[in-house]
Amino acid sequence: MECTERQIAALDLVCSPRTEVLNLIRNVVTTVSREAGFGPDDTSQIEISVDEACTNVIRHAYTGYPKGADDPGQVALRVQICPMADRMAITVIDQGRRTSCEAFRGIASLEEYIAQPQAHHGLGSYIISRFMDKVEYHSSPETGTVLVMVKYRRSTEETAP
Amino acid sequence: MECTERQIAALDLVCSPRTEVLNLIRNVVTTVSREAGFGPDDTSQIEISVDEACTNVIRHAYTGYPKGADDPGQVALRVQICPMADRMAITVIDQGRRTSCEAFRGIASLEEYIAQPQAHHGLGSYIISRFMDKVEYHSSPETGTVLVMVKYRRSTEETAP
Amino acid sequence: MKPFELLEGQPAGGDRYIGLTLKGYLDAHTVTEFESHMDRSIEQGGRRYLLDVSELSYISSAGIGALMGLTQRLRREQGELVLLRPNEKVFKILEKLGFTKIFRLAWTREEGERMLGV
Amino acid sequence: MKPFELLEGQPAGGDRYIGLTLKGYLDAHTVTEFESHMDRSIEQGGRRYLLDVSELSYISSAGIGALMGLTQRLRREQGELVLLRPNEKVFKILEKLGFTKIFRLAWTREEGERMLGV
Ligand SMILES: Nc1ncnc2c1ncn2[C@@H]1O[C@H](COP(=O)(O)OP(=O)(O)O)[C@@H](O)[C@H]1O
Ligand SMILES: Nc1ncnc2c1ncn2[C@@H]1O[C@H](COP(=O)(O)OP(=O)(O)O)[C@@H](O)[C@H]1O
Repeated sequence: MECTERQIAALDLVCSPRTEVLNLIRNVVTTVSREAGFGPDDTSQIEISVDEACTNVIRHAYTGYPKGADDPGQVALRVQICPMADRMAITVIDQGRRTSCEAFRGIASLEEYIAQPQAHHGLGSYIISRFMDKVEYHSSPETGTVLVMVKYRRSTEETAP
Repeated sequence: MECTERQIAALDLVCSPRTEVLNLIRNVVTTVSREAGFGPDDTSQIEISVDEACTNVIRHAYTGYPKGADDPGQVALRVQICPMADRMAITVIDQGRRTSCEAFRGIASLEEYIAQPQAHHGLGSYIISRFMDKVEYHSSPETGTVLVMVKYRRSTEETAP
Repeated sequence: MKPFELLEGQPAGGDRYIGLTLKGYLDAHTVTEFESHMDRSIEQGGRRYLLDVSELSYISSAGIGALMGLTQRLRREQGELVLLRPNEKVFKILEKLGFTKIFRLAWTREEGERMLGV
Repeated sequence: MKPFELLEGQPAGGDRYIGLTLKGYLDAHTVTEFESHMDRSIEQGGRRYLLDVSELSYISSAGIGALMGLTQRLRREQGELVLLRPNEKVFKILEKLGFTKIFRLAWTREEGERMLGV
């Protein structure tokens, strides 16, 4: 795992890229976040951000992935959770179809989202960038697609509008 | 991870062998167990069994492990959780001091436990063998000490006395 | 608890509006069931909906997108969707993203009915 | 919620017995605090304890071992330890292991006081 900093635990979830796993992933992330001392608001923002990242992997990276196939060793959605002293880092990794950094960015504002005529897109990435303090996206044939999200622990729960 | 069977998720926790991590491990295991469809009684039995296995690693395998050292990459307590269709397998791994299969067995009955004059020992292993359906213990310099515990999902929650 | 449940007509709004209750979580997994239910209901003529979300424990962009699509579709047809009593967690997420200014939220059934114009 | 809390003397039993409340979880991490508190208390002459465990959410062998040691030590000195109102989860674990036959359990304060002989 990519957790080089001092910490007392690191988690690695290897899942089938199916929407069925989202609830488990959310529950585990929420558990770790609370245990790491994040308040309910921050925990809820981490929860939805991780969900969005995983949903993207299932929907975009592994589009057409057969529903019945169940071998996470082969076609996997990986979530690594590293609670650290002052922050939590969550890395979402896939080996599926890669996309450009630009496509990943999603919408820039809510206005852009509303203006879309029919199906609404780009909200997932927007949520991640709004709620997480640091987001890094890179993709290569060797590493697969790696999304690193970091949230810092605030002493008091305050959230900018 | 040692999960070769069909399943939709597998978890790997790498922790510092400190008692501080027990609550996190319990919470994660409990979350996965519930999500995998185990009822409250079975979940509670899985929870305490995993706690006992991890406590043993911290207390016995890593006795004297310095409290301040925090590098799970080096001196790690590893917990792998594999929810499967009909059961849940949990593997606890350490690279610490090894013990014999016999020592690990603990007490054979509660009477033996009570008869001990002062400090009480062996209850942890007893709990694991009482509450889990299958327990395998092996230890070698290559693999470290590996404890595999399996609990089957019952259709209804019934528990033998 | 079931992960997701959609109950219709309890309590019903007569033929003035359709009362629905959404329970559990609305994510990429459960949203398809919600969307197809709503599609059928609108095809059968539904235009005004009071959606009790007080027992909705979680919503992701998939769920928000579905509510957004519904809202715009119903408004085009002079209908409306009102969300009744989101819990604190769901409300805070919607608020921080700006959706409390887009969706119509009510805190009592009466307020919701007023918003639906019934 | 704090992971572990030990509150003494509320409500107190006068000098007839010591009332304690144990909250949170009693595992290998928190047991040392519990044991040293009890050691001090017994050294100061405590012999009869009513331990309210109704808010104890979890106990492992470390905690059970501590209660076992306490029970045997107090009985040797004509004292007693009574556990008041374990929750269902803790009770079931103790029961399945056979400890409900070893520990004294009470479901009301009055019953506990009777068991302590006060
Ligand atoms: N893991 C991924 N693999 C491939 N493409 C991705 C991945 N994540 C995001 N994308 C791309 O980024 C775009 C924006 O994603 P998102 O903001 O979640 O909106 P939506 O999923 O609604 O389209 C997607 O449409 C997709 O093209
Ligand atoms: N992971 C481990 N590494 C080394 N020794 C162990 C390990 N697990 C258990 N043991 C040995 O097995 C014995 C029985 O353990 P247990 O039943 O938990 O009782 P206790 O911890 O109270 O002694 C311990 O005393 C210890 O010697």
